[in-house]
Amino acid sequence: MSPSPDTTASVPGIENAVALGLTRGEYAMVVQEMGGREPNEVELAMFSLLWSEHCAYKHSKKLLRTLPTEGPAVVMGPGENAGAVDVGDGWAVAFKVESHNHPSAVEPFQGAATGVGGILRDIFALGARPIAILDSLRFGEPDSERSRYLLDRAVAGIGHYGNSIGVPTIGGEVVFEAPYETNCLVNAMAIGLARTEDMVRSAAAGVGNVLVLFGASTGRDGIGGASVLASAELDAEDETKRPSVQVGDPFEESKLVECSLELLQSGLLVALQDLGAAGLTSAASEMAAKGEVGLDLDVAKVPLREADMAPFEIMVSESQERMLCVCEPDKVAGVLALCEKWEVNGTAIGTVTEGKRFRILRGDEVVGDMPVSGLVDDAPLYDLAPEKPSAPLYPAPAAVLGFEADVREALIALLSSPNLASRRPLFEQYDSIVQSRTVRRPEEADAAVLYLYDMGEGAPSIAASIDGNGRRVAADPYWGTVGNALECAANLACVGAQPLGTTNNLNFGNPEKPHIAWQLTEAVRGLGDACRALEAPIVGGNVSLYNEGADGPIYPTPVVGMVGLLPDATRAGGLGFTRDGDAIALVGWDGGEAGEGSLAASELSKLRGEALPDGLPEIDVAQVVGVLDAVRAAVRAGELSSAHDIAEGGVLVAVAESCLAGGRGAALDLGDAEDVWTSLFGERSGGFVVSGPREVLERLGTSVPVSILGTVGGDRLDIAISSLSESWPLAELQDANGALAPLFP
Amino acid sequence: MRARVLIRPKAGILDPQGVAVERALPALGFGGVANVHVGRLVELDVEDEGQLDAMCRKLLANPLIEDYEIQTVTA
Amino acid sequence: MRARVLIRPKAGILDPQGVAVERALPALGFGGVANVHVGRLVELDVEDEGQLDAMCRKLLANPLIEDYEIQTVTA
Amino acid sequence: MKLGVITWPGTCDDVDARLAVAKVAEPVALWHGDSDLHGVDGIVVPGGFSYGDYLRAGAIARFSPVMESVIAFARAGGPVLGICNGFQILCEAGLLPGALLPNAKLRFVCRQVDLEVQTTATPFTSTCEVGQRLSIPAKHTTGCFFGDVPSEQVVLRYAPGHNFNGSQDDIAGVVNEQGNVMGLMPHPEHAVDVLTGGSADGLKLFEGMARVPVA
Ligand SMILES: Nc1ncnc2c1ncn2[C@@H]1O[C@H](COP(=O)(O)OP(=O)(O)O)[C@@H](O)[C@H]1O
Ligand SMILES: [Mg+2]
Repeated sequence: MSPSPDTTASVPGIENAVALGLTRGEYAMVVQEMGGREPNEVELAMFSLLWSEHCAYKHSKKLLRTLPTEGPAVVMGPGENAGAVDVGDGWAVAFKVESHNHPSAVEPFQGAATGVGGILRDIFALGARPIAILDSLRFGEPDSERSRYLLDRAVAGIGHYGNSIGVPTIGGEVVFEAPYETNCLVNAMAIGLARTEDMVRSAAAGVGNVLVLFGASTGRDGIGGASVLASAELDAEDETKRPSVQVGDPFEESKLVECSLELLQSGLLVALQDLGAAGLTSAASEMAAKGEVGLDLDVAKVPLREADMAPFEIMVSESQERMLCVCEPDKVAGVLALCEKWEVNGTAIGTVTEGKRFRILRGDEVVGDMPVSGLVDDAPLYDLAPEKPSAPLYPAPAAVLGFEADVREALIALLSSPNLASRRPLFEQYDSIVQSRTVRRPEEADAAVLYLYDMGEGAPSIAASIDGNGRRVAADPYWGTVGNALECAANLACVGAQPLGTTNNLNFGNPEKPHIAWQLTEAVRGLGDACRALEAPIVGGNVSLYNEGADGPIYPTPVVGMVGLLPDATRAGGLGFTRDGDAIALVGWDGGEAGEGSLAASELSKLRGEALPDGLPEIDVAQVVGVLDAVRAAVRAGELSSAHDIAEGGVLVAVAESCLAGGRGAALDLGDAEDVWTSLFGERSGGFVVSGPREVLERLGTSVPVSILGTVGGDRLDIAISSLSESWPLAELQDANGALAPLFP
Repeated sequence: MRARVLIRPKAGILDPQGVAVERALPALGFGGVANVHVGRLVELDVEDEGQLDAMCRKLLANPLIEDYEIQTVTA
Repeated sequence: MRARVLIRPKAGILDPQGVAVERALPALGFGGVANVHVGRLVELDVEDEGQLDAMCRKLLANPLIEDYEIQTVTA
Repeated sequence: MKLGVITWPGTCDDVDARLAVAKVAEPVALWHGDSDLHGVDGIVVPGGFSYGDYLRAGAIARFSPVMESVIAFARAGGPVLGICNGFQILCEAGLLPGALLPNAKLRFVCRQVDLEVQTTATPFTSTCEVGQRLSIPAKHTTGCFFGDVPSEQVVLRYAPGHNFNGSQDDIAGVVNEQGNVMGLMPHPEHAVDVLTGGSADGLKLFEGMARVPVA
């Protein structure tokens, strides 16, 4: 065997490196990593991918280091395939959110489907069984045909993958705003359950151990950036050799889940890792870097879907549904036998070596030889140059509701607006109940609830929510992001859950632009502060940058996902009114020290076509945390009939949603208001609409602000405020709220 | 005029259905089968044959992942 | 030998996919379209052409709801 | 009383079916590649996406080794319950009349539906009353029932307004002529516990199945 790559072979050179996304400075650093030798095609392809923003977090890593990542419940923090938190009795819950924005913009069905497939692999790579999916979607306004198409196909793709693989999609969010028109966001979060002692890390270990690739065969899927090399090699006509859209195969992945978990339970593996972005390149080098070992990997052994693939194509292919594991040599036969049982292809493709070098072989020939640490740890990190923009970045939304409209029209307009209308036509396309853990389905409560029956008698439940209002972050990156985290925790409080940990996906524009850098910096500061206050450490997440279209950047969209624990599923809260005669109360706001809603960047102001304000009112985070504690305690005690946090649309929309979810009317008297519109439709963190026996609500008022608004009952929503009174039949509200149905004919 | 559109996964694109069928056939005693691909078939009456290609690109096929072939059928 | 199997919904059987396409086309500006049916296309290399009919009856088509047509493709 | 639940690659409601069975009998996991039925007294063919639903839902699974034993077991009068994908498999295998076509709107729908019991002359519905309504979730893309079925063999129909998939004559579940093999699209195993199922009505079918005297 030749000891090192043929150094006389032609090298792609710096211009190709630039075309692959490296800067000239970075190329010089790569040459240095290579000991002064210019990288060949395989090496350059691998460096350019591992040193990309996506893999190396060049513009975000320094910021991410400021986030709180530790806490008593944390089992695995950022850095592993997913984070994990302790849920008691030796069990852990793993979870993570990830984006698939660009692939979804190109081919929404496959893009969204493979996004789900990818995040699920992160979960079972830890040895956790995937038990839930949530999705967070952003599109342009649905009056655009393109947006409707993207929505329809992305939802179908998520459903296709999640439904087929038997993991319930239990919640999510979808938001329509013009700045996402040319750059949609498709984020997916997955949750898994494992016995803590069965969980596995991804560090390769044990010189002489064997690297086994299992799952789908490798094709030219998603070769993406590296296609520059492909096209340099291929004649222009050779269409068939072009990189192609990644196609997901949930059936293959369902076999992979079972096969992976059985391999781990049988004690056959030393390490396990999924193949995601940058395929084998990233999976193998990360395993090597974490284990501080080297690897020899033979591309000739990789099962191919197309026979004539070049070594670099094999190394960077993003074919889906593949896993990589390390096992001891005498366990290889056992590993392959289990693969066969699950009708999954397994192949030994390499070995763990001593030298901390990653060598790529093709049979006897060495086609690449790189230092592992150079690939994985030495990518440059950049400082941001944040600068608050002096002029508004985003145009005002188109007005759809005139200022002359009255309260009656405004409530109907809000309930039927794309951002507030019922998501039922969407989430009914997802299986939300498979695996028999779902205690709260979509629209039954603010957070989904899963009963962990696996843990035996007296098992606890977990709750999950995902939230990321981008418009408010655009108005104020710090307080907007704080609001997103608080909303997530508020959703958990409504079902009686205490956050255990947080995951997040930072969707932003180009960080090299000072005002985007400012949005990102402020958002991360807000996320950190909020999660510290909530004692909900960040155990994982993802960053998606450069989300810009021809007409500018997206709204800065930090999507926050939280998982919390509730001891007794039978007391999980719900958002619908359940008993006629119950009192209805507003909890958390008092119009005074504890603040009240504001119309700044609210849904109402959006419908009215108002420009975004420069900044949002400050939030007393400690006060909000106190309110969450009180609401959670009341739900856990089984004292409340319903609990719903006040989010987009304010108090009146929250009450209307509780009416619709419970099929019961309400009569409210809000007394004299300084400003009727602000009182009814203002938004701010830390407000709740709850119902229950009057004494209970009054007792709650001894610890947090509570004002009784009215009574549950009848089949109308009646309100009196200042000199105004209005009344809506529930059927009219229901009709208005059904406005999304035509989007899914 | 009756037209037929054959829609198949583009070469190089993963075709999980084809793989599943290829695996199933030998188990049923049908040997010697290879290169199985599963696609879609659309048949329709059209007045203006010239529109077929545009129909395929716009609706019937997904050009990113599928190839199509238009045939006219003599009744 | 390369073979092609065209599988279509039996006459009289509900074909919601065909209906959906027939509805969608005029909305995209394609008029004069009728009688749209959507079926499946299976293409495969077979050594023994004589097995094709049995394959169709056993696996590729469901005779209760689908008709099939076998074509051999000259390469 | 032992009730077997079959698993294929791609099956996903098998765990749920075993949990449901455990409430009335001893659940036994059966593997598609193993023709041994391990002495079970009844068989549940569960839902999911066996072989990814590729080609046609149920088309590939019905040829697996276990199915030969299931067919023999059914012919001998043993109780067999096919749920969703299991229903599709039993139709493909010729154990039940009819076929399942794509939903009228071609979309996957997951929804709690009301079913009306048509007959109690089957083991499965022996615990019900004629006309009784059962609240059970349904979730599928290919659940529009089509076929020639004598009305005595129709066991469950969707209640008015609940037939979202376009099934002929609102048929949600059928039995074979002998009455020992039943298939239905909705998922009774997801309605055996009020906490997670929204209702426990589905349990009735499993209770009925477990009460059958061993053939
Ligand atoms: N994209 C989605 N996928 C799944 N469920 C969704 C999606 N969007 C919304 N839902 C569900 O619909 C319900 C209402 O959503 P939303 O109005 O966004 O809730 P909230 O205001 O509490 O964040 C929730 O149960 C949510 O989980
Ligand atoms: Mg909420």
